[in-house]
Amino acid sequence: MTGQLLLQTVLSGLLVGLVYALVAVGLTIIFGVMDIVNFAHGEFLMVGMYASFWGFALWKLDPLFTLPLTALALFALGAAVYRLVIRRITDAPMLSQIFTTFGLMILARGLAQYLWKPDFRSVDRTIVAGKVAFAGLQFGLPQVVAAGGAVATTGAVWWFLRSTRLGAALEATAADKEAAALMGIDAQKMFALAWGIGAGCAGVAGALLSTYYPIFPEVGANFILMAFVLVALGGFGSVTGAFWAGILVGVVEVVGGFLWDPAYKLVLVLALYLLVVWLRPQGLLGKA
Amino acid sequence: MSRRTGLAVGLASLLGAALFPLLVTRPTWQNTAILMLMTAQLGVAWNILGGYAGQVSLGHAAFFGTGAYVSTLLSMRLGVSPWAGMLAGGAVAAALSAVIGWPCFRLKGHYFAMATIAVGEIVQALVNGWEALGGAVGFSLPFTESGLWGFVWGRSKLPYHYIALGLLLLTLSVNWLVTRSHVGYYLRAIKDEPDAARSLGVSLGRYKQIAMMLSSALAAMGGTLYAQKELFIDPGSTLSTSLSIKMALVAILGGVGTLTGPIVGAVVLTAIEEASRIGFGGTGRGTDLIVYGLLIVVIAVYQPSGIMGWVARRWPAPGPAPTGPPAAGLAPEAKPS
Amino acid sequence: MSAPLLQVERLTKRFGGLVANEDVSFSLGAGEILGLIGPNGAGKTTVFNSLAGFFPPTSGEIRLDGRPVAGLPPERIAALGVARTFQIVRVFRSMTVLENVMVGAMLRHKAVRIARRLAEAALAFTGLDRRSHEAAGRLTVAEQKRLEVTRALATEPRLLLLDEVMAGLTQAEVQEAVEMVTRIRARGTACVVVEHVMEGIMPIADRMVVLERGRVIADGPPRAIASDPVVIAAYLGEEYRAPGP
Amino acid sequence: MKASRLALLATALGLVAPAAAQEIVLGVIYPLTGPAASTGIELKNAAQLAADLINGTDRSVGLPLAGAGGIPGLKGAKLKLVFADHQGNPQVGASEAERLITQEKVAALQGAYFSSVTATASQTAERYGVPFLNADSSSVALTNRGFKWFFRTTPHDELFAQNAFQFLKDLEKKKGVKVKRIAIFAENTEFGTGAAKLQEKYAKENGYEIVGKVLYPPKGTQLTSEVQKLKASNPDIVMQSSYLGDAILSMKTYKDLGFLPTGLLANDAGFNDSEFLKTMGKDGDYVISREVWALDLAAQKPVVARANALLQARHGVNFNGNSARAFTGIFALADAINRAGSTRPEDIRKALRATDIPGDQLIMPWSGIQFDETGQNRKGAGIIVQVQGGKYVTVWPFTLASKDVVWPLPAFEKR
Repeated sequence: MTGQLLLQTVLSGLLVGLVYALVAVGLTIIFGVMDIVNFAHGEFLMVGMYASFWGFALWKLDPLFTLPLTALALFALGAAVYRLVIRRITDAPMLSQIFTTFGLMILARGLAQYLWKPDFRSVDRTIVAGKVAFAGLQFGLPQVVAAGGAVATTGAVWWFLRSTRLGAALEATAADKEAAALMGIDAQKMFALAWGIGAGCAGVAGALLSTYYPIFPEVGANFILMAFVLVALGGFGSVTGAFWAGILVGVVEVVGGFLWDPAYKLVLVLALYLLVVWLRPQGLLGKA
Repeated sequence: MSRRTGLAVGLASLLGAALFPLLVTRPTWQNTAILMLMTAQLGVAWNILGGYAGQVSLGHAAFFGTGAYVSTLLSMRLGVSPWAGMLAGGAVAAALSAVIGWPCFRLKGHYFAMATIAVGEIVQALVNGWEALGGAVGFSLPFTESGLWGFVWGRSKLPYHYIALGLLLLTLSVNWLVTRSHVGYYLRAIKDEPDAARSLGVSLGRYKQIAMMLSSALAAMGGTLYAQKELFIDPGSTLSTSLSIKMALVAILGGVGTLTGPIVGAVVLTAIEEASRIGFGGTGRGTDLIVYGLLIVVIAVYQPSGIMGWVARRWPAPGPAPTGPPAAGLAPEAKPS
Repeated sequence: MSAPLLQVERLTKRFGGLVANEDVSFSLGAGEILGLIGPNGAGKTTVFNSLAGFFPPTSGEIRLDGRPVAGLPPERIAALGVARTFQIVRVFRSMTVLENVMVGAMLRHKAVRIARRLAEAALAFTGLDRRSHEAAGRLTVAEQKRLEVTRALATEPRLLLLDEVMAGLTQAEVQEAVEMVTRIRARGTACVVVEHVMEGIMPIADRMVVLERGRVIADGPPRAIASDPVVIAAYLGEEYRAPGP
Repeated sequence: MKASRLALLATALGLVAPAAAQEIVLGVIYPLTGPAASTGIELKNAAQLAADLINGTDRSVGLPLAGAGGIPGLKGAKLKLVFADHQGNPQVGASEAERLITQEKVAALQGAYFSSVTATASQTAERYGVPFLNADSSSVALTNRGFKWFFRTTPHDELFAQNAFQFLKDLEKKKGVKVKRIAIFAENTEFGTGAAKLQEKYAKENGYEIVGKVLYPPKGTQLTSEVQKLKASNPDIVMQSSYLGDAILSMKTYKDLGFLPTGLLANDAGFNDSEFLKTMGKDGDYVISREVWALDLAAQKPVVARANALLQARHGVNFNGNSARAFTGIFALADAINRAGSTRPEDIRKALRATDIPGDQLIMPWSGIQFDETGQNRKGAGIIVQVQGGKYVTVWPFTLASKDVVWPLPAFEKR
C-alpha cells in the first residue's frame, strides 16, 4: 500500500512542480535578460487568473479556450509594464529595482481589489473537471491538464529561445547587452520581449491554475516565493534550470510534506535550496 | 550641502524629534512619530550591512524577531528585566547572524538576497511550529505599568518616544563609528573592489560578518522595543518577509550607503503608509494599497539613488560624491560570480 | 645570498584542459628585483595570482622564508608581507586617493590616525601626495597604477608583485616608474615585476625569468637573457640586443 | 415584501432628516484589505445595517431598538460608525484603535475578527478605558487577560469544541452512529492550533481516538500532501479549521484524491463564508460546521427572516455566522448606550456589565446576552449546521434543528 501511496505523492508533486516551473520560467527570462528580480511576477499570474475567470463568468468561455487570448493579453501587459515603468530603471542599482517591482506588486493588488472586489472567485464548471484514475492512483483532471499545459508552454518557450532568430537575439542580450547592441540588436525591443514572454508564461500558468485554484487579489503571494526559489535553485536566467528545479521542488514539497510534516513542507524546500546554492553558488544550471 | 549645513540640519531635526511629543499632544501623531523613529532605527541598522557592506539582506526580520522573542521569553519566564533582555536579544541575534552569515557570504548579489529570504522564511516557519516559543499563537506580554524597570507604560507615549529616539541615536552612532573606523574603510573597499581589498589583507568574510553582527544586534534591540510597546508578538508580526523588505525599502527610499538616508526614507514611507490607510483604508476598496503602491513606484523610478542621493545632487557637497549605490555584486552588470 | 625570501618549486596550474603554468621554479632573495617576461598568454599573470593566493596551484610548492604558503587565501598571504598590483587597475573608485592608501596601511595599523599618517608618507614617496583628496576614479590610468603601487607599499610588504605597472606609459612616465621601483628596492622591498616594456625592466632587474606557454625557458641576469638565442627566438625577435657589451 | 421595501425607503429618508441633537460615534475595526477583505466587508455591511436600522424609524423588523430613530436614552442621538482597516496586522490594529479613540472620539469600539488583532486593539482600548466589544473572535485567551473594558458576545472555541463532541454523543444516541477515529486538520495559525488543542483535549475526555493531526501553512500552493496524510490515517471524521481559500482547495483535493471521511466537521471560518457554497456548488453539500447562526432559525424566530430580508435587499447576500454576530454586536452596544443614557465610557461599561438581553430580542440562537466578570457572554451558544441543497440548515441542537442530519457523507459522485 505505501508503495502506491508514495508513487501517488511523487506524481502529484510532479504535476504541481510543472506548474511552478512555468511561473518560474517567466521570472527567470526577465532576470536572465535584464538582471531584474520581478517581485510583481505573482501579480501577472493573478491577472491571468482573473482574465480566465471573467472570460468564463461573462461569456461562459472555458479558461482553456481563452488561454491563448489570456497569454496574448499578459504578453501585452508585460511589454507595457516594461515600457511604462521598468524602462526607466534598467540601469538603476538592484535595490531600487526591487523597490520598484515591490511597488508594482502592491499597486496591482490594490487595483485588483478595487476593480474586482476582494471576494474569492472560481471557475466552477470547467471542461476538464473530473478525475483521472489508473492503477489505483488518482489525480484531478485540471491538475493533469495544467501540468501538460505547463510542459507544452515551457517547451515552446525553450524552442523559441533555441531555434528562432528572435529567441537567439534574446539569449544574446541576456549574455551581454553591449555586445548584442553592437550586433544591431535593439536592447529596448528585447527587454520588452522578455517582459512580454515572462508575463505571458505567468498568464498561461494563471489560465491553467484558474481551472482548480481559487482566484483572489492576493493569490500571487502564494506562488511568488516558490517562483523565486526555483529561479535561484535552477540558476538565474536558465530556463531549463527553472524547469528541472520546478519538478524537484514539487516532488520534495509534496513527498516531504507527506512523509514528514506538512507544516514544514516550505522549510524542506527552502533548506534544499540553501543546500544546493551553498554547494553550487550559481544554482543547478546557472552561468558560473 | 557643505558639512556645516549638513550638521545644522542634523541638529535641527534632532531637536525637532526631541521636542515633538511635547508640542504635539495628539496621541495618533505621537504614535506615528514613534513608528517613524522605530522604522528609521531598523533602516539604519539594515543599512550597516545593506548599504555600507553592500550585502542586501531580505531576511533581517529573523533578527528583529529574535530580539522580540528573547526579551519576551526572558521577562515572562525568568522575570529578567526587558532592558537586560534587549542586550541579550542583541547578543543572540549577533550569534545567529554569524551562523547564517558564514554560509551566505559565499553568495553574491541576487543569490545572497534570495538566500536571506529563504533563511527568514525558515526561521518564521520553525518558530511558528515550536510550542515552547509560543508557536503560532505568540505571546501577549502582561500589561503591568511597571515603568522604567519593566519597560512598560500605560497611556503616555513619551517614554516610548524617547526610548525609540535613544535607540535610533545609538544605532546612528554605531553606524557613524563604523564608518570612521578601519571597519568602515574596509567595507567600502570590499564594496568597490573585493579582490583588491583581499590583496591588501582584508578578509571579506570577517568584515562582512562584523557588519552583519552589528546590523543584526541593533535590529534585535529594535525588536525588543516593538515587543514592549505592542505587548504582543507572534511569528506573523515579527518574523515576516514583508517586514524584512520594509527595512530594506526604507534604506533604499532614503538613499542606501548614506548615514541619514534610512531616516528620511522611514519618515516618508511611514507617512505614505499611515496617510493612505487612514485616508482610504475605511472604504474597503483597496484604494489605500493603490495609493501606497503608486507612490512607491513613482519615488523608485524618479529617485533611484534615494532622496539623499537627490539631495546630494541638488546641493553637491565639496569633495567626493557620497558612497552612493554599492557597486560590488550589485551593479547590474555584475553577474553572480 | 641571504636565505631565499621566495621559493617557487615546480609550480603547475591547470584550468580544466588548459595548462597555464607547468613546472615553474625560481627563487628570489630579500631586496632583489626579478623580472618576469614572456609573450602574451605565457602564464605570467597566472604565476602572479598563484603567488598572491587567488587560486591554489594544481601542484608544486611556494615558500616564503621557507614557510609553505600555497593555497592560503590572498588576505593571509598579504599579511605575510606579499603585496600586489593588478594588470587591470582596481582602485576603490568611490574613495579618495588618500583613503585608498589608508586601506593598505590599515593592514598593519588599524588606528585610522596612524594609517592616515603612513598613507600620506607613502603618497609622498610615490609623488601622488598632490592628488590625495581626489576621488580615485578621477585619476588617469597611469596615476591609478601608481596609486595601486602606493597602496601596496602602505602594507609594508617584504615582496611586491608589480603586474605591468608600466604598460601604456609615455617614455617619461616609464623613467619615473623605473626610478620609483629602484627607490622601492633601496628600501629593502623585493619585487617580482611582470612587464612588456623592455626598457623599463632591463635596467632594474637583478635577474630575469622568461616564460613561454607556461614553462620557464630561461632564468638569469638580464644581459644573459637578452643574448640567449632560445629567448630571442621565442620572444625578443632579432633586432634587440641588451644595452652595452 | 412590499411593506418592508417601503420601510427601507423610510429608513433611508430618516437618515437625511435634519442632524439629530447629538451624534454617538462608534469605532469599528475590520480587515478591509488583504486576504480576509471579503469577510471584513461582510462584517462592515452588517454593522452598518444595524446602525441604520437603529437610526431609522421603521419598527417592522421587531428588534427593540430598531426603528427608534436613534438612541431614545440620548434623546434620539444618531449612531455614527467610523470604520478602520487593520489589514490583518496586530500593530496596525492597535494604532487604528488609538486613532479612533483619540481622533474620532469614539464612545466604544467593535472589532476585529482576527484574534491576534483583537488582542492588540483591545489592549489599546483597555489602556484608554474605552469599552471594546468583540463580536467575532473565538480565541479563548481573549477573555482571561483580566481586562475591565473587554466584552465578547460570541461563544469561544472552548464552547464550540464542547458542542462538537456533544453533537457526536447526541448523534450516537439518536442515530446509533459510532464514531471512534478522529483526524484533526488545521492551519498552523492561532486560529487553527488553538482549535486543534481544544479538540484534542475534549476528544480524550470523551473517549475518542485522535488518529492524525495535520497542521499546514495557510496560503500554500497545494494541499496534496496534507490530504494524503489524512487519507493514510483513515479517520471516521475530520475536524477541520481553515479559512476560505484553503477550505475550497482542500475540498477539491478531497475529491481529486478520492478521500471522504464519514463526516467532515468544520470549525466555521472558511466553510461558512458566503463564497464557499458559491464556489463549491454541490461538492460543498453535506459539510457539517459549527455555527452561531443559520437562516432556518427563522422558523422559530421570525425576526431572523425579517433582518435577513433587509441585508438581502441591500447587499444581495444572506447573513452568515460572521455578519450576524457583527450585526448583533452593534445592537448590544446600542442597548448599553441606551441604558447608560450617556456616552461617557465608564457609564457605557457599567451598562454593558448589567446587560441582560433576552434571547427573543436577538437574531442569534442564544438564550440571551449577559456578560460574566471576564466579559464573556455566558448565554452564548453554538449550533451545528449542515449544507443541504446548497443551504446551511440547523441540524443541532435537535430542539432547534430544522432538518435531520445526513450521515454519513455521501460520496461526491452520488450527489
